[in-house]
Parts: sequence; structure tokens; C-alpha cells
Amino acid sequence: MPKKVVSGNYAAAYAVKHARVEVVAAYPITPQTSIIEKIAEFIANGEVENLQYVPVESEHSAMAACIGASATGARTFTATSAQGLALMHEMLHWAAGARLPIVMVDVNRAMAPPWSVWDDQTDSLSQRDTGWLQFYAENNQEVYDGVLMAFKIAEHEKVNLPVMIVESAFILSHTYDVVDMPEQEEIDEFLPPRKPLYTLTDFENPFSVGALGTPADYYEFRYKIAKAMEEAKKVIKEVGKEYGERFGRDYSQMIELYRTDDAEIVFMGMGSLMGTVKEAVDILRSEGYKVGAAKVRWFRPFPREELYELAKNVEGIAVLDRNFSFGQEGILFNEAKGVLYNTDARPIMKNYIVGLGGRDLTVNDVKAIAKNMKEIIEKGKLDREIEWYHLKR
Amino acid sequence: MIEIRFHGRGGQGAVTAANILAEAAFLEGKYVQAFPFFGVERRGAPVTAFTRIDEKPIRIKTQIYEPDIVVVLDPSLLDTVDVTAGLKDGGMVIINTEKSKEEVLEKLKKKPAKLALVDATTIALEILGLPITNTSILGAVAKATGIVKIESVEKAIKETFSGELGEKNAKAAREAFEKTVVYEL
Amino acid sequence: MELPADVKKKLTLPFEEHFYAGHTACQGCGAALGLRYVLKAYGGKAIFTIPACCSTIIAGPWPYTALNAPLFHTAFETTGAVISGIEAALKAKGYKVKGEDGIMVVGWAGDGGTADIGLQALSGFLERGHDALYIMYDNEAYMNTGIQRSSSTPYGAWTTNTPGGKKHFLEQRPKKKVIDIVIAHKPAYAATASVAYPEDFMRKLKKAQTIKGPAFIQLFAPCPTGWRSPTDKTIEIARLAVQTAYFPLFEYENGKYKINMPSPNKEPKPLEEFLKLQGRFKYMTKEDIETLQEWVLREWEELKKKAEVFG
Amino acid sequence: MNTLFGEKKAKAEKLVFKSVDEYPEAPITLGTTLLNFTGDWRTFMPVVDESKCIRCYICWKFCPEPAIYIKEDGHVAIDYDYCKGCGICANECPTKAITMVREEK
Repeated sequence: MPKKVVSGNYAAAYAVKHARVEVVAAYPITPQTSIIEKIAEFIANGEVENLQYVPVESEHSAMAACIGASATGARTFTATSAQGLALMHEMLHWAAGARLPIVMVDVNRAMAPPWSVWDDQTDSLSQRDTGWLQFYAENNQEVYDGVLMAFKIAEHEKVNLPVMIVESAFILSHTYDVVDMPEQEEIDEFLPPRKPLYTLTDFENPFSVGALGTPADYYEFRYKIAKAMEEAKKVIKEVGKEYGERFGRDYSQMIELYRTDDAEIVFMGMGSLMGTVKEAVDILRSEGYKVGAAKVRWFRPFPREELYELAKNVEGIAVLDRNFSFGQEGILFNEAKGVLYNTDARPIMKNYIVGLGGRDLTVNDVKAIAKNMKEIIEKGKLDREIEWYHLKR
Repeated sequence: MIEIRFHGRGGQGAVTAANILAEAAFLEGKYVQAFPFFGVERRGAPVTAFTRIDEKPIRIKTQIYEPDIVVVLDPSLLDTVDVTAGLKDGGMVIINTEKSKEEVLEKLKKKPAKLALVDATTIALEILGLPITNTSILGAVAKATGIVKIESVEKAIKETFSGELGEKNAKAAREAFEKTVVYEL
Repeated sequence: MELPADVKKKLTLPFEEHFYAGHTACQGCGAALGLRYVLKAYGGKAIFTIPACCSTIIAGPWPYTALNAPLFHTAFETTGAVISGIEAALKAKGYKVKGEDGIMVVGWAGDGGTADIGLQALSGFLERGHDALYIMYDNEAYMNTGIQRSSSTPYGAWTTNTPGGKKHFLEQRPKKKVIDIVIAHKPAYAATASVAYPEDFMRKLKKAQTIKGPAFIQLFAPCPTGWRSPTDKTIEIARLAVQTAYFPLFEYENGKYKINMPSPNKEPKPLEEFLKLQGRFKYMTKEDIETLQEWVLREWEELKKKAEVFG
Repeated sequence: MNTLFGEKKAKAEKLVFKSVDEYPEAPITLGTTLLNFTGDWRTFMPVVDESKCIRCYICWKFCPEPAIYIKEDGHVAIDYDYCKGCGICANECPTKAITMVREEK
């Protein structure tokens, strides 16, 4: 299988090409821009057939155009970041409500002000209630694999929901790394053409999509989405397993576990920072710490069952959030804690707010966090529940 | 794992140099990572770029704070930037300069174990007609460090720039490879 | 049913209906009539996009539709973008778009969804040159939310947020010339039309179908509820809007303006004839009416100039 | 009955969904508004005087419902199941062949 040294953004663009996407509607924003530039280059060089690129005038219109295209039966893609994603927010609900399997890459970037173009998960996590599935990539390979799997999962007859593949600003988007890309024929076998749930070209039995739902009916349609999200968990595992069998990289776990088998302390987090955490785990292990890492790949649907299985057997979980919900706590921490409340798995959990706006989380930082967690476990009591770890004091 | 930090100015191609070096190492079967300092620098401003090379997949996702090798594309940076910041003991510095070893060492805050000098600007001007030193300096990197073969550098350059441009840049790298002087300190 | 030949000959519009009765438009609704005409023109082979507006309701609550054509209900400000996406998808999938036998992609939006919140998406649709038609049905206020002013509301009109009162708080700004903004994009085709002149409207719809590139029609559609007018006067009011030159009929094609007035050589009727049928204008003073009349005639002269110079 | 919508009207029925499983996956419509008889919105009903009717079809043209149909003899008739009684037809009729009459309910 051919390997290439590409940036995270180019990995996304190649996946779009290999998925035989039919419509891309997108608006430029740093650090997403090189995704759409690369796609435009594919078109300019005649490397893709039947791909319509709509250079819309805003992200809101990008998502609206994707919605129109997807409702017409096309395999549809877009990409954005931070402010752009926030502008799309209304239409994210629309895409899910109309049950359209649009795939989007969000390049995680901090929300302004102050202006920032650097990595931060608050932009995508702010969209958690829109009915989109969310996958957080650790590296460029996962960006590529994620986009390909996303189409298959989104378009699955039991799902029909949009999927957001999330990658870190610059740390992945602009970092060149080795990415293994299967041959086109292999991908075509894995990802056949889309079979839409409905299409607007049905002139024989025309219908309207999204007509006024009164209190007598709206409720049931919401339940359908909730149910599809639950179904999506099974589909994610199936597709992840199939991907592994075909291409050698298994994604059947919604939470990737790293050296957690006998771990007392587990670092839990999402996205690119988990690469550094794994590196730190190896070093800490060599120093005698019983630590492991749990990378939450899918934030929506939330892997409740897998989290419970993990939490049963560990003493402490350090949740690393590169995001924050003002007035509350880190968003992953908030959700993970909530999942465990009604279970018998109650490890000590502490929230470390790290790396907001692109500040590096280094191996030394992870080591310091391990030390802190160890003390907490020995004392059997939290020093504080939420720690702004990187704060200058 | 070998960690390399490039110092240049916006427009000189430091980021491209980091990418080409990664590509060259990749061609030799290595795992690589290349990225710019995630800033918003404009043309002319000092910029930094990084390359990591390893035998196994690279997981770490931070900037490079303690490089094994520092590569300086613009001699004027020695006056304004502490290019040896965090340089590992036993580390190496490769500089594009017309100046002598002694003059250069005077400007470095930390004495490296190895110093390589090459007048990449002159080479670039002669061969490319432009003072863009990113490809020629890679010849010096191949010579001084041995982490990649000059042939791999040439190949990676030709993959990055097509046609005549690729040929010329590869030639510049080869020329620099020949002319680089390495000092064990 | 097969119609007798002499009946068929007399019909000035296509006989077939693709707009289902039982819809929930108000009595005498101009917009509903307009939608009926559009469906007649395209024989059901059109894909509609309707943003938040009265037509959201008119088209039927789930699980019923009033359109014998596919319809996507979308958010208020997105009509221009959604029709762009539909058109792109049709092309990607190899469908014929526009032309006699092609699929028509139609955006059907109110004046608020077009002149105000949807203006950006409309602009994007126009400048990118999509093969689709955008129809703004103009009832001159936000009717679906209960009659609030839009930028298409005329000077002197009462609405619920320009309610008259002791301070004479009526709409103080002239009606925004959306069609001029549209024409500034140099679209393939732009026109005004009125529900009182369905044959003219039908001709323009056919034009929009055959011409390549983006088309825009601003359709004058009285709203008896919001205009405080008798439900049986919808057509009469719409006709007077044209006859007084308050809403002149014209088209723009390839840089050329053409006025399509029913009686081209007649001087416009006094504006008051149009105003007096509508309760929304009843708070206007004599001076207000004069101001509006002046505006109408000035705009009319300007249009005539354009038709003369760029005709 | 010979109306504008013939069989479609006859077949139009209220769709009832008792369980969530009966709902379609996406909010797409499954029937037409023809089941909705809006005739009861009416206060005044249009009545056609065929002796005055010149069969110009202006009333047919301007009906927003649409609730006016053309009979085989070429005269117009009103489908009172849908006519909301707006009166446009009467107002536009050039021969005053349609009058609006207070409806007894």
C-alpha cells in the first residue's frame, strides 16, 4: 500500500478524493484552508471526476449548500474551523435533523477573542448537541482513515447522520507525517457509492423534507435521531473492525486503550495530545509508574459502555481537556464523570485543563500530572477537582 | 529519534526544507514528522521549522525544545535569535554563512560539538538566481549529519519541485554537499 | 379529465395543477397563488427550496405536502446556498439542469428571507452563476411572524413594529430595491412580476427555464392579512400596484432592460388608488402620500431611462 | 366527482401514527394537503350564475386554493370542500356571474 508524507490537511483531501466525493462546498479559514486548496488542485489537474466544488460566500452557506447537495443524493464534504464552525451551528442541526450523511473535517482551533489560530477543542465540543457524530484524530493517519470510515458510517442505513472528523490546528493540519493510503480499488470495495435514504430527485413520489412538525410529531423524530446515535455505536465498531481487516488499522474500539491492563492511573483525552501522552506513558512505565492512556476516539456517540469497562479497573483517571465549558469544567471530564455516576465504577477523577489555544502539552507535563495523581490516590482524596494545569501562577 | 530545528526568514523556505528533509528520510524507510512553528509570521520575519526522524512511528506532538541539530538558513539570524537554545549536549549546528568558524562561534551562545559551514546563499544565487537557500542547505545537512544520503535529498527535492526547477535545486544541494566544511569542536 | 378543445384554447395558463388544495394559506393569499403558477410553469419537474416564511406553513405541516414536486424546507437565510448545493449535486450526478426537459431548481423565499437575512446567500448564488431560479415573493413585511417591517416594506406603511401611534411611528425608509442589487451581479436574467399578471409571470418563468445561468424574479404578492385589505381585492391591488407604477413590471437580460407594462403608453394612475384599498396605509398623512407618490414617480422615470438607454 | 384533483382527492386520508416505529426515519411527507377540507373556513360562498358566465376562466386563473374547476360543458364550478370564500373570483369576474352569498351553516 502506498505511503505518502503529507500534512493532516492533505490527508483529509486525499481521503475526500479516494471516497469519490461528489460535492464539496467550503469557505476558507486558517488552518483549514489547505484542505480545500488541495481538493481544488485535484480538480484543476483532472485527478477527480464528477466533483462539483462550490466556493460559497460563508461557512453558513457552506453547510447549507452541503445540505442541499446531500438531500439531492450526492456524497458531500466540507471542512472548517473555529469561527467558521460556530457560524455553521444552525445548519449543523439542520443536517442531522434532515438525516443527511455529510462528512466534515473540523480543524480544532481556539475561539476568539483574543484571536487565535491554534489548537483547542472548544469549537467542536460546542457542537456536541447538534446530532453529529464526532471523531477525534490523534495523527494524520487517523485523519485519513477517519474521513474514509466517516462516509461509510454516516451513510449506513441504520445511521444516516452527519459525521465530523476533528484534527488539531497545525499540530496535525500543517504537520507532515507518514500516511498509508490504500489503493483506489480497495477503497471502492470498502466504500461503495452512497444509497441515500431519500433524494429530492424523486419526481414520481414527490415529498417535502422538514415540513412543520407539530407537538404531535416532532418528538418522535428526535427519538429517531437518538436511536440512530445508539445504532451508530454498533456501526462504528463494525466499520472500524472491517477497516482493520482490510487495511491493517483497527478502529473497532471507540476508546483506544494503551497499556491500561494493569494501570492504576489512566490519562484520558482526545486528539493529537494523546500521542504525546502515550510517549509519556512509556517513559513513566520505565520509571515504575503503573499508568496507561485512554484515547476517546468518538465523543459522539459517547462510548459509555467502554468507559465503564475501563473505569471498573483503575484507581484514578486524569482527564486532560483542551477545552473548557465556562461555569462548569472540562467537557470530556464532565461527560465521563456523568456516565459513571449511576455505576459501581467510581475511580478518583481529576480534570486537568491543558493546552488551551495551542499551548504545548509536553512529556514533562504528563509526568508532572502522573505524580500529582499518584499523590491523590495515596491520600485517597482530591486536592482539587479542576486544575488549570498550564496557568502561570 | 533525531530532532532537527530550522531557523530561517519567512520566504526563504525553512518550512519546505524541513518537509524535504523528512521526505528524504522517508525515502530511506524512516518515520518522519515535519512542521513549522505554528505562528503567523510574514515574509522576512524569523521563522522556525522542525523535522523529526525515527526508526519507529513518531507519536510525540509537541514542538522541539531540545534539538539534536540546528540548521540556520540566514546568517543574519545569529545576531537576533538564540539559535542554540536547548541544543543537546553533543549537538550540531549547520549554518549558511560566508564567515569563518571563529566569527561564527563568537555569536553562538552554546558551543556545539560539531559545526558545519557553507555559503549556501552564493550557491543559490549562482544556480537558482535567487537567494533561496532551503535546498542548498539540505546538501550541507546530508554532508554534516549523515542522517540522509545526498541522493535521497536530491530525489526528495525533485519530488517537491517538478521539471527544471527540481533539477536546479537538486544541483544546488549537491554543490552545497561538496562545499560544506565540518568542524569537530 | 379531457378538456373540450375550445376550452383548452381559451386557457391562458397550463391546465394541469401541481399545487394541492387544502393548504393552509390565508384567504386571498397572493403567495399561494404565486406558488400555484410556478408549479404550473414547471409541471412538477422542479425541486423547491423554501426557507422560513409563510410558505413553510402553506406547503403543509408534516406529514402532508401541498406541492406535487420535491421540496426542501430550510433555514431562513439559506435559500441561495441550498439551491446552489442542489444544482451542484444534480450536475455531479449527471442530471440535465434547466432547459425545456431539464430539472428546474427553484428557491421560493419571502422578502425578509431575501432582502434581509438571506441577502448574502442570494448574492453568493448570483455571483457564482448557478443554473437555478430564485423567486422572491414580495409581500412587503415579515408576515409569518405577524407583520413586522422588512427592508422591502414601503414608506408610510403600518406594521406591528412600525405601528403609527401618537408619534407617527410608521415605516420611514423607502422600499429597498432588491432587484437593483440583483442586477448589480449581472445575472443571466432578472425580472419583476405580479400575481395579477400570471401570463407575464409564466412567460418569465419559461425564460428563466431556458436561459443559462442564475435567474431571479421578484413577484409582487399581496397579503390581505398583513396589508389589512379585503381578501377579494388581492388581484385588484396587485394590478393597481402595476398601473400606478408602484411596482412596475420589467425584465433584465444580457445587460438590457425591458419594461413589460400592460398598457405601455398610459401614464401611471394616482398612487392613492393603490393605497386606499389597504388598511396598512391608513395612518399616512397627505404629506406622507405625496412623499411616497414622488418616490414612485422618480423610480418610474429612472426605470424608463434605463430601458431607454440600456434597452 | 369531477374536480381538479379527482382520484387524488378521493384517496386523500388522514395519516395516523400510533407508534414511533410507524414514523419514517427522516421527516419526509407521506400524503397531500388534499385531505384538509378548508371549505369550513368560509363565511361567504361564491355562487356561479351560468347564464351570465362567458367561460373566460379568469376566476379559474386567479383562485389561490385552487378550488375552481372546469366542467365538461366548459362552465366553471367550485369545489366547496376547499373554497375558503376569499371572493377573488367574484371580484375579478368581468360579467358579475359569481356572487358571494352568506352561507348558512
